[in-house]
Amino acid sequence: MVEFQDVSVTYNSSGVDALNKINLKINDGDFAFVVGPSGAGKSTLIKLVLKEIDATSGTVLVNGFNLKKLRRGKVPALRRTIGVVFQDFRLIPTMTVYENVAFVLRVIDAPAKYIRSRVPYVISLVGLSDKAKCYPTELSGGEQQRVALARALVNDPQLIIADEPTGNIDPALSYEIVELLKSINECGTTILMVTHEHDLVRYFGGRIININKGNVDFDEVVGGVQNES
Amino acid sequence: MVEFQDVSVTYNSSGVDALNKINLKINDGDFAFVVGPSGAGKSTLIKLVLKEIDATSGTVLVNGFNLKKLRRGKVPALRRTIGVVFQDFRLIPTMTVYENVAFVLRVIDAPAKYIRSRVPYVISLVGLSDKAKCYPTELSGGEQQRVALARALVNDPQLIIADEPTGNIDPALSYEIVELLKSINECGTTILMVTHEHDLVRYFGGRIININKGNVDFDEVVGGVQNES
Amino acid sequence: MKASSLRYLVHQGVTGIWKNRMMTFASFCILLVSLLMVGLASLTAINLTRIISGIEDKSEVVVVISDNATKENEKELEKHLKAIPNVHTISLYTKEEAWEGMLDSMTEEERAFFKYADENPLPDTYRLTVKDIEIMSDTTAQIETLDFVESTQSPTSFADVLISIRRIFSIIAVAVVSALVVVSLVIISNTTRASVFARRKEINIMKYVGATNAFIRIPFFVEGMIVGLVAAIGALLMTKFAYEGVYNIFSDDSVIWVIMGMKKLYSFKELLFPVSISYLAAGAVIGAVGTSISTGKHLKV
Amino acid sequence: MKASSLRYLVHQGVTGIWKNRMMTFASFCILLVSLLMVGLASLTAINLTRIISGIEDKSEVVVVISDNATKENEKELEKHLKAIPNVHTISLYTKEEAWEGMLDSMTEEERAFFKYADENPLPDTYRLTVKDIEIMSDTTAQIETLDFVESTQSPTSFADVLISIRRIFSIIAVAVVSALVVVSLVIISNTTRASVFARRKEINIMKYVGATNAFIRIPFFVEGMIVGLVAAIGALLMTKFAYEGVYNIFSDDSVIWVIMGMKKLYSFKELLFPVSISYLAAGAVIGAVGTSISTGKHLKV
Ligand SMILES: Nc1ncnc2c1ncn2[C@@H]1O[C@H](COP(=O)(O)OP(=O)(O)OP(=O)(O)O)[C@@H](O)[C@H]1O
Ligand SMILES: Nc1ncnc2c1ncn2[C@@H]1O[C@H](COP(=O)(O)OP(=O)(O)OP(=O)(O)O)[C@@H](O)[C@H]1O
Ligand SMILES: [Mg+2]
Ligand SMILES: [Mg+2]
Repeated sequence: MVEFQDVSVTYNSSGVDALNKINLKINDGDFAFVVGPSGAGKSTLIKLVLKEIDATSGTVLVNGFNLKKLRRGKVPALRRTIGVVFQDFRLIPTMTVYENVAFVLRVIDAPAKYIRSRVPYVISLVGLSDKAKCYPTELSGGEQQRVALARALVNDPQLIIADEPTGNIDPALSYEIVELLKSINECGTTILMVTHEHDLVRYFGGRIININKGNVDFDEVVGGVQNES
Repeated sequence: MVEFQDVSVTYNSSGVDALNKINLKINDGDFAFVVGPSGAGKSTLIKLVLKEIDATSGTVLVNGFNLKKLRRGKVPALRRTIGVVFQDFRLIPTMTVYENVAFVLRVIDAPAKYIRSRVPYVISLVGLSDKAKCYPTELSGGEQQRVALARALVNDPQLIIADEPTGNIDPALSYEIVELLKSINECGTTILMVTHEHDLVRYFGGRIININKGNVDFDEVVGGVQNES
Repeated sequence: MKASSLRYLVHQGVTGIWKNRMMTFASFCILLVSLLMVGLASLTAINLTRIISGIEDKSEVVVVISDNATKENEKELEKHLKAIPNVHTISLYTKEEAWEGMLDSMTEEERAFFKYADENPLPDTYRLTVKDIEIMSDTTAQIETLDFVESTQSPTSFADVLISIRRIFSIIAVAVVSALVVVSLVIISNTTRASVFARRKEINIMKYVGATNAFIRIPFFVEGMIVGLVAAIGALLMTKFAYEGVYNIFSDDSVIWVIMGMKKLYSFKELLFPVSISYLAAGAVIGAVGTSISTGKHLKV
Repeated sequence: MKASSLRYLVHQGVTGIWKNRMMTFASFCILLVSLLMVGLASLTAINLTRIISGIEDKSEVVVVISDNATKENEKELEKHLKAIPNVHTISLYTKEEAWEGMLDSMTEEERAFFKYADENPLPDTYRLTVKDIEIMSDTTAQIETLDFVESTQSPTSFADVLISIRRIFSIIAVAVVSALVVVSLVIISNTTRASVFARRKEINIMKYVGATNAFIRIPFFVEGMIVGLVAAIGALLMTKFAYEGVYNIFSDDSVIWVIMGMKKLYSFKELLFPVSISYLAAGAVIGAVGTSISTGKHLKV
């Protein structure tokens, strides 16, 4: 569960008000699309959830943690409940695809045996089995994005946040990726996906949150084309 | 003018055949969309044009340079005729937006006076006048992408190559960006744009090159929705 | 933490050495040079102390005994001299011995004269060595108050020289060693900070997927420790080489040693154990702590 | 290249110092330490050479003149001695002077005897200093073949000692200085390589927009040169401080100098000009070349 109560964010360095008194509640098991123009504050919203930045004012609750009161030492515990696909991928260039995915499990001290079976499975889910031994620089943009997605999925988190997970992927694959996220959502994982691709949103429907200039403009459940047919 | 004659590329490290005997000719003044699934070889095509990599076999001609025979010392001369938007932006993190754009002109030894007038103009074209003093890390994904575009435009190159220039930008802005590229094209600049957004391609029409598994599948001029209305 | 995880982290540290070979090599060089220089400076200081204490042992106070002293008076005097705390050794040098010694030290021409001397004009003397050369003048003053002491001759000027030399050497040695220690720390912390800086993205990403600080630090720690140990071994070998080179030079030119009246240098074998232990400990600690401390800054994400 | 572009590149270099302050500081430290150590070692070597040549000047060969030589014979002999290439200075020491000197150097008791000597048994002598102490034994052999030379006395054992000392000092000095030079180069090239490595993306991007290699190198070059110059100034100040400290210690204890028969050390003022020039040149060259050479690797894009 993610809840924003009157949350504002102002970046000191540029003086930009990225979010203005946002109120938003995403329940466990929701699937929400976050849309909005460039610079609206979508990535800022995600940074808040990860406690990468702190809210200038207001309260952020994530998976039972009150982020304002969360001590430094507890941040890893919070982050282990969340899987993230970053807009700029953030893969570790010195690790292979396999290692990039596996080390998330090593971080949570998973048994070696589990790692050996889980990682190849997740990599196959995103269709990269034959690239498992490549380094990120040897992959195309779309392939890197899928590695980032595999990394977000691998430790079966309560909440998956994806910032433009289909930004570098061709349409056919984009649909497959959202289908994948949908099926994960059906097993109870909350999913928050930032996207610019209105086609995708129109097709799948569901909860759509539109952010504009730091405000929530629109927040409703919309039927998708997919379900009509 | 860009011409590929029987060009193949095989990456040694992964053994992937990224391009197979491609033949392609893009004339001066063309506007071409390059589409195709993830990992098809689109970015590889661009790397060839920039002489970032060399073709395993075949001939690549760019703006009158035969890239196979081009000596190291002449590579800067080639690159100065090309403006590029990279899929991963490649902004210099230690420079402000203004400096990131301006240094392209400094590289070609442009007069200081010209730099002072040209750079703000180009930054205003991509709508970032109020962010000129920000550093790349202080920008949203879409804003970074627009800085990359401004950098590609600034020295008025013969050829602009854009790899997913709208990947992180909301639809409304995407249309504006392509309009901008179109108007630049009308002044005689050749433009090669890689994109996954079929909506854009459908709307604007023009020459569409579809690459699939290292081969050119489709290469035709298609009428756009824009022109019909 | 599971054994398998620990094994993984240690393995990461080991492979990190090769992955970051450039940085690692820089750290290695700096550690090696620092250890080597501080080590050689310390060894020099240790040997200088030994040489100086050797010279100290040889600087004697001559106590001239009155002509009218009997054997009993001399015995009495010896007891009193022994009671003085700063007196180390004491030996009687009779007028006959003194005469022989004097003849020995003369040139042929000079000796020719003394052949005709009918009486030995030299007095009996006690020759003392002192424990602390720096308070020698107090000691001689005390001795001169005793009965049957005609006069004392102490190598005051020579003692002054020795004291000055020791003072200069200790100032220089302390200055050199402490400068090197400070400099090494600055350089090492800078290099490791640079190494961590080059990997800050990696650290950053790890933090984002919920890695604890320990998880991130252990590989750096292992890496730093290994580099430190290897540098220590390298420094040890080079120290051995340099030390034995110098040692052999000094051993060959025995003339110097005789004239300077110095004890022999310590052989490297005598020093091997403490030197090895110090090098390895210093290398491992500086490497490990230096590397892992500098990760701290980037862990605050 | 336009003046404005050059100004821009120089400015980039200057601001680069602050932007990369961490790396810059590391380079600065290493350069400073290297210059300081090589500089101090060289100054020590220079002074040792002066001291040794001072001792050399004082080591005399005594040429004993036959009893039956007349004043004319002595003059003749002096001419022959002066003709020997290795002879530096020559002075006559008559038997009367020798007698005075001998009495002066004696203790009270010894002197008592000589009072009664009716004839001066000492011979006239020439005292020579030589140019090169190492071939002194050849020179004395040559002198002994001359007429009216009774015998020669040369301080052979003392000369041997001096020669040994000089040999040891020069070996140690050369070893220390060359080790430091090599080590500094390794460390500096590593640090600058690390600095360039941290900026490899930047360099890479510049290449993609058509920058020439010179364009990329100039800022690094300027940065390195400035850092080198600043390090040289720092090293110069520290050298002055350290040198004058040691200089004062030695000046105070004049006893040592008298006994060791050494010339005074060079004052820092005498050395200021060559030392400053060497420091600044070395700092600027090492800084600039070191930094710009290591950019080479990343320019191949
Ligand atoms: N670290 C930062 N420092 C200063 N300003 C920032 C920083 N990050 C973002 N901003 C500013 O805050 C605003 C919101 O940025 P944010 O990244 O949340 O946008 P976004 O909705 O993700 O946009 P996009 O779709 O382009 O990624 C932008 O105007 C941006 O310039
Ligand atoms: N440096 C490299 N070393 C090895 N293999 C590479 C390298 N770069 C790309 N490849 C491989 O070559 C193939 C083509 O890559 P390319 O980047 O050209 O794809 P793309 O069409 O740009 O895809 P996308 O739309 O996902 O960016 C991919 O399979 C990729 O894994
Ligand atoms: Mg964003
Ligand atoms: Mg691509």
